[in-house]
Amino acid sequence: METQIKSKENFNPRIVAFLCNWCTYTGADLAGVARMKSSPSVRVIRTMCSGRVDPTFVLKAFKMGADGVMIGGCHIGDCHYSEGNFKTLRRVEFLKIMLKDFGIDPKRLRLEWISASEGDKYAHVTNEFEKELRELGPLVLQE
Amino acid sequence: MIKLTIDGKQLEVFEDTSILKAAEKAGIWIPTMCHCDYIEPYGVCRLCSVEVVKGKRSRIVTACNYPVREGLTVRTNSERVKWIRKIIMELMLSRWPNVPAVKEMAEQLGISKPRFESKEKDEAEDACILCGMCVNVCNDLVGKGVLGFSKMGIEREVVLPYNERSEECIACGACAYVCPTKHIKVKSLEYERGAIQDWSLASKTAIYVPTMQAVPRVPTIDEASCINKQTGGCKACQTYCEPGAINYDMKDEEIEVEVGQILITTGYQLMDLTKMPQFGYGRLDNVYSSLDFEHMLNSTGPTNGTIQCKDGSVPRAVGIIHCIGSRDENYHKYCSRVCCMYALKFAHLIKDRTTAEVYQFYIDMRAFGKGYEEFYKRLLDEGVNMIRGKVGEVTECRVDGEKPFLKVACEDTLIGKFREIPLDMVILCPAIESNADSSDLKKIFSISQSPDKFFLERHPKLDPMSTMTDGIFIAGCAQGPKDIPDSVAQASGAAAKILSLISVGEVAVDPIKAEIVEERCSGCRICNNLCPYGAISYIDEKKISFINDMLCKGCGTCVAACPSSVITGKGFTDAQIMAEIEGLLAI
Amino acid sequence: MAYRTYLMVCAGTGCVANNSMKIKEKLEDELLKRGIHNEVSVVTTGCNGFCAAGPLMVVQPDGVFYQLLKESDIPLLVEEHFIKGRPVKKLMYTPPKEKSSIPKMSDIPFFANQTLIALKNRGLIDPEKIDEYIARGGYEALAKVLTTMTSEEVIKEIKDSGLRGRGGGGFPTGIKWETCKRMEADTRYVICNADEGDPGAFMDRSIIESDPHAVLEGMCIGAFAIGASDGYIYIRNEYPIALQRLQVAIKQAREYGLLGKNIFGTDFSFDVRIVRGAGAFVCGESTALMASIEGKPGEPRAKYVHTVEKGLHDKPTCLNNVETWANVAQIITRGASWFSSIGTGDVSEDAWGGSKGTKVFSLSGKVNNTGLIEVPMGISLRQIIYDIGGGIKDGKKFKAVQTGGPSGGFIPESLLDLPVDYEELTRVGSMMGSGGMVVTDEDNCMVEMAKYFLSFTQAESCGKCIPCREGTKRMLDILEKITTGEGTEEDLVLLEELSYMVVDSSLCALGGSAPNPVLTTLKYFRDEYETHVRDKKCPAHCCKALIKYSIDPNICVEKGHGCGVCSKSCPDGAIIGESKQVHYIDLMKCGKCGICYDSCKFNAIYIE
Amino acid sequence: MSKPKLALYWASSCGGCEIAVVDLEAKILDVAGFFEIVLWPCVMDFKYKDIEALPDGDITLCLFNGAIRTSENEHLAKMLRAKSKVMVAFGSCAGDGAIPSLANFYDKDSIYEYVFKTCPSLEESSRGVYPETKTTMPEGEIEIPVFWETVKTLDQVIDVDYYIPGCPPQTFQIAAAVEAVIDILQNGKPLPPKGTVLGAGDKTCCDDCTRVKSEKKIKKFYRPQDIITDPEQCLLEQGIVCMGPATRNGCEALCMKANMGCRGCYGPPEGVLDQGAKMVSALSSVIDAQNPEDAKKIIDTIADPLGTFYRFSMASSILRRVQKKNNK
Repeated sequence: METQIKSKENFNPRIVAFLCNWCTYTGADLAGVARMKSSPSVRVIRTMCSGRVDPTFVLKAFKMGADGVMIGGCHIGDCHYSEGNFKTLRRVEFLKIMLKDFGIDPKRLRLEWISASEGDKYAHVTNEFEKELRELGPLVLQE
Repeated sequence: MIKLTIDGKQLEVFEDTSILKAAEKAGIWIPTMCHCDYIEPYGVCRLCSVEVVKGKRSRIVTACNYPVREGLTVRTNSERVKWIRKIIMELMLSRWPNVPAVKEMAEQLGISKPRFESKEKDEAEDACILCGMCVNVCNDLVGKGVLGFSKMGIEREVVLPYNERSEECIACGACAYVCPTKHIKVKSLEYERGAIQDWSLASKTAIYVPTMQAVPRVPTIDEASCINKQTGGCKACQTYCEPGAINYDMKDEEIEVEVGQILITTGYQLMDLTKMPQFGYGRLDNVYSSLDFEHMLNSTGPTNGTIQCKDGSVPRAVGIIHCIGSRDENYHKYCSRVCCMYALKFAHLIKDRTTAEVYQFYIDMRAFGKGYEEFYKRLLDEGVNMIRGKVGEVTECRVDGEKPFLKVACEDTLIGKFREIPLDMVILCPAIESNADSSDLKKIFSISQSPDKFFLERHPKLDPMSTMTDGIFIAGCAQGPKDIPDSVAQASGAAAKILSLISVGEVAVDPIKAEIVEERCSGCRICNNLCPYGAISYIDEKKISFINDMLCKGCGTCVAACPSSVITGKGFTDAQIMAEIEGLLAI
Repeated sequence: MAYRTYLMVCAGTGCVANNSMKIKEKLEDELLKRGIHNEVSVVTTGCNGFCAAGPLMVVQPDGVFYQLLKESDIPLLVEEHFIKGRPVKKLMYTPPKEKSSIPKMSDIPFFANQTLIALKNRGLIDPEKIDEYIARGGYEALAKVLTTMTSEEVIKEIKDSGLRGRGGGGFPTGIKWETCKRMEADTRYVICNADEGDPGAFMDRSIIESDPHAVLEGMCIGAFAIGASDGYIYIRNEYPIALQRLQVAIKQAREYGLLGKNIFGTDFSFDVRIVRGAGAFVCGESTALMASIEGKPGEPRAKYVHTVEKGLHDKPTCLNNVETWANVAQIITRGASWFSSIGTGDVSEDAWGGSKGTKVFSLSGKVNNTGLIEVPMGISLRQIIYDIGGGIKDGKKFKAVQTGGPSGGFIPESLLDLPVDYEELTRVGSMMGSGGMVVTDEDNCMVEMAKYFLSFTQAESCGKCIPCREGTKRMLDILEKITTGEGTEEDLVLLEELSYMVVDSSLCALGGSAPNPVLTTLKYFRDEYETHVRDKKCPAHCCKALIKYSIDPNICVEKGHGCGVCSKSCPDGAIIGESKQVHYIDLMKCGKCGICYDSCKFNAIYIE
Repeated sequence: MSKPKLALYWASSCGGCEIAVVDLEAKILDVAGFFEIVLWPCVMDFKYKDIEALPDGDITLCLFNGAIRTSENEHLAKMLRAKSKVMVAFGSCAGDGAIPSLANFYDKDSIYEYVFKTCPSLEESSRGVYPETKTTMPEGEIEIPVFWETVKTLDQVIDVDYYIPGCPPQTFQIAAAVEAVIDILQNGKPLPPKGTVLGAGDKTCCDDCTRVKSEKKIKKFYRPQDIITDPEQCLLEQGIVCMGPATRNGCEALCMKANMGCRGCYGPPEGVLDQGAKMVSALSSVIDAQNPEDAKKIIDTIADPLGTFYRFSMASSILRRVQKKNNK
């Protein structure tokens, strides 16, 4: 990792995406099945529910060199576990405040509701996120 | 049972039977003008007056409501009785000389001309004779009490409250039904406003056999139109059903069945055609939906299978318009898949049963199934006019002296011209839609919907009948528009999937569960109200929280929330996910 | 505080209408002015009964009766009687044809010939004070019943007394109670019928106005006897004073624990509610009355099941008239044998065997002493009309008396010695009814009278059944024809036939009795009908279409000198004639109002 | 046989840990009797060169308190590691960075700027004078330690064997730990596995806290001075930010007994990687909001969330420090 060259010119953002098993993960799958072009920068970690995503994971991802973190869950009201995504919603909100205090642009953390049928949305969101991160540039953490 | 004598005839009847009923049993006719079997005797026409003899004394009573007693002697045809009836009929006849029911009764009693001249004479044929049957039916049988009498004495009349249209009236029509003079008429305000077509394809009584093909083929009560279900009254059918088969207490009941797997085959609904007013459905006569037309074609349908216009005439030309709401950016982008073929079938049957010209207005013909293309070819040979182009609107044209016809305006893309085609009948092919309540169903089963609102399969190619939720399967139009063979195939496939699980007898449960390391839980209770399944409970004695792993579905929300990391999520432990993060970002 | 003298001022509806409340105020003012207001007390009482003499006042304990009082009489009266002790003779009652006045009430024939049971307290107590009722022995009977008797004993007492329904039907009260009691039911009701609908009848109103607690006590006893806990009083809203006195009485009885829960500390609870009727005549019919209480249209129902079996809300219901209830407490207190000693016949075997006790009548029409009277059963009509009523007004000739309200029959002079009891009255084609008694004299046309009463019953018919609705209207049409001179002999036949048919086949008693006036007049005064039909004349000069007014030119000129008073008074301008000349009546313009007839001081105008 | 050697060192810390040791009272005599104290600068005068002179591994036990702030801290840490058999990160500063590591919210420049230039209490004569690592004085060149950009924990610079957390470690816990060590050394018992946390529990403060806990739904947070709290009920439920749920036990819930929310001084419990992040996760689970706006409203009632949640663990947290302003 240390050898990774992070420069604006030759910058391919690294996105860690925590996707819920029932909606966004399947939506991503659909995007693939439907041959939609989505960002190759995304590195997916499947969780059963977006509610499983511990802020620790997000910090860890940034620490490990991610330029952006995306959390994808079912739409509010459609959670497979009925209300897991409400907790995600609050956690992300809280975490964004913390990230700002940590001096990390909260835009680097993105929460998206993408249902299993929204392959197009998945493609669109990831592409957009990648573009946004490109503009933000690489995240270089101080030791 | 008691014994009595009527006009010398000995008979036995139950105590408290009315003289009228007893006489009926004995085959003796007693005239009545205010009596009907549905309601309690009202006893106001007094025509049924009979003489009851007790020893030397006799008295006049009304047969309709006089309960018989042991040893009663009744004379129904004595001079005194005849004299009373005669004067009553004279009184009635003098007031309502032209009402058929009165005239007939007078004739039966041998009275031709009354000796009285009534100052209140009403010469209408449908005059109200104040028998009160309507009022009593409404009050006692229907239980609504909408009708009533107003004024006293000779000015008495039947009225609605304040002589205005009553909001209480349920328009059951019982009053009009019992009215002996047809004084009461039921009219549909909807029809007057022109909001509904008067040729109803679904007229039925409150008791009906669902369909001729119903199994079991027995009558059922339509709760929406049954008076008893609305007001608790009526029960007329119970009075007449000799085997006593009618039971109002039977209710639709909710039965809970425990099952391991569910196949959702809730089908579809047709698009509401009134959303597209340019086609005139519900507004113009002789514009039908495909389902209406199918009903007309049915040999047990309203026209016994003949194809006819509203006025009963055979149509000269029929147009079938495809893709109403399907393949339409404004409504549904998808193809409803079945319309092309049933439209061809309609064309074939119209050709077969009538001499009408048939026009098909289509965008693309999609004869994709086995044998379908051949059928299409055959139709072309039968001389069906195929017009490729979208229809703009359907309008009604009236030419003096001729019956009105419909005009379809469309662009014929094959010849590149705008055309207007006169037709007698138009059949619209509405889009197949996901049911209006499918989002509720979706939530109940924790499954997903595609953007087109049909239920989403687990995988469009590899697993088209499973859903993301284990044990929940889908088939048929609930999953997407399809024709019967496709539906059957998919349903069979789903059934096979279900059976394969049943035959195993055991289901492997996902091991993904959360677990509390009991020794390390401090009982902070942060996790306690997080679980939507109530899997987490607090053990007071130990002052720790506990997860019931049978209830746990493994979402991991509590795992993330546990501030001391004593809840672990099997399969998705912190360590595993951390390792994933590290691994993913290693390069 | 005791007073030396009490002035019992009648506050019955009749006297109130004649300003008796003003008299009372004036009396109080005057007594105050004279400074004897602490010695003489003014009391307002219920109807005294002698309505013809109102406004009236009785001085107690002297028993002096003053009548036709005017405000201007009061200063003199106070000065003379209450200060100087000299009763004022000119304000006392003087019988017609006699010169000396009668000072004491008890000596006046109108009162002397009456026997008071139901009206025992009239004029003696303030009806709005329960204490005065109790002081006169009130609620003793209830106490006796609740503490010493069983319901069976009460019913037996009433049965033995021979009390029969005073509302008209004359059904033995004891049997009614017994039947009601015998019915199996969780709830029973007692109802007091105070829907007095007969025109000219005011017995029930007077009883309530003068002694409301007597009715309440009777109902309480009845309720105990049949096992009811709810009672209703159905009273017409046109009786505001009676209604108000009842409300006061009920309130006071509740306060004294004589209504409500655990009366006299026993298990028996009973309360009464007032239901106000809109005054439909037919609501006096039991089933119509109950329908009205239930909130339904007040129409009778076709019944062969009695209301004692299925009445109000389909529960056994005991309905009695005000007067019947007012008798109950007296019977309990004084015993059945006392009660049955008054009246006719023998009821020990057959409850229908006689008429016992007294009956209250409202005596009206062409008699001198109109008013409310209570007489023992069996008294003759002649005694009532001549002894109590003081004979026919203006010395005219008696023609007929109609008993029993608008649907009662007319009884001719030949039957004047008929004893008044249920069976006798029915036998001659009339009825006891609720106690209306209208006396007619030679100036009354019997056809006109029959038409008058029939027009009332016809208008009050609810219209439910055909005979009553259509039949009475056709009868009225025929009577109309007869009185306008267009009647034929066939009409008489048809009228009679129709009358019998309506009686025979009507749904309720209203229709069943409505033709009575017609039938009795046809029976006793057929000649009058025939004169109308054949000669197109009205012997009593009543039927306007059959009479004409003429002026005798000789009298007009000779005696009146063509005074012209008639011409000035004629509303139609039908009398023409120069002053001091003979006057003539233009028959084309004459409206036959009779004003000229009354205005001519010389009796020059006569009726043909 | 010579006595086992004991070293106590005080790096970047307040000195409270030293006082806690002194608080052992009479037991200190046992320590002194059992060990030969070779280094305890707070108490006696020792010279670094004497330690340097010791052979490697000569010191049996080293209790190192304080975070690593300067080059001197790091130097001493490395030296003592080499000389000691057993190295214990003593107190929260050494273990998690604790209060000194709150400096990681800022960088060296801004700290210098404040401390030597803008601080209002500076004497005007010295305002703007920054320390130099090397200064030439008349007596010669003197060297002062370098001030690092980031405060580190002890185990971020050297290998640490055991940890005794606490700010300071509770005296009774120290006593127990020392007794245990003495016991091991005297009786030749095996040492606990490396990395073990001594003198503390393996649960959280909630376990020690006697307040009644129930299901939580927080609508608003308060600072302790804002409300009068119910002494029987869980403070968190009353809206007081209490780090108890995410803090290792061992102090016997001292703060909660004093009606204060737990500060978090014993650091994250076993298995928790980042005390602050875990607290964020836990609290956001129980705040009563169904949409981002409401959630933000409630979160905004927490004063300085970062400082609150990382008060004692900034240096040991995943991100270790706040990024400079210009760093995205």
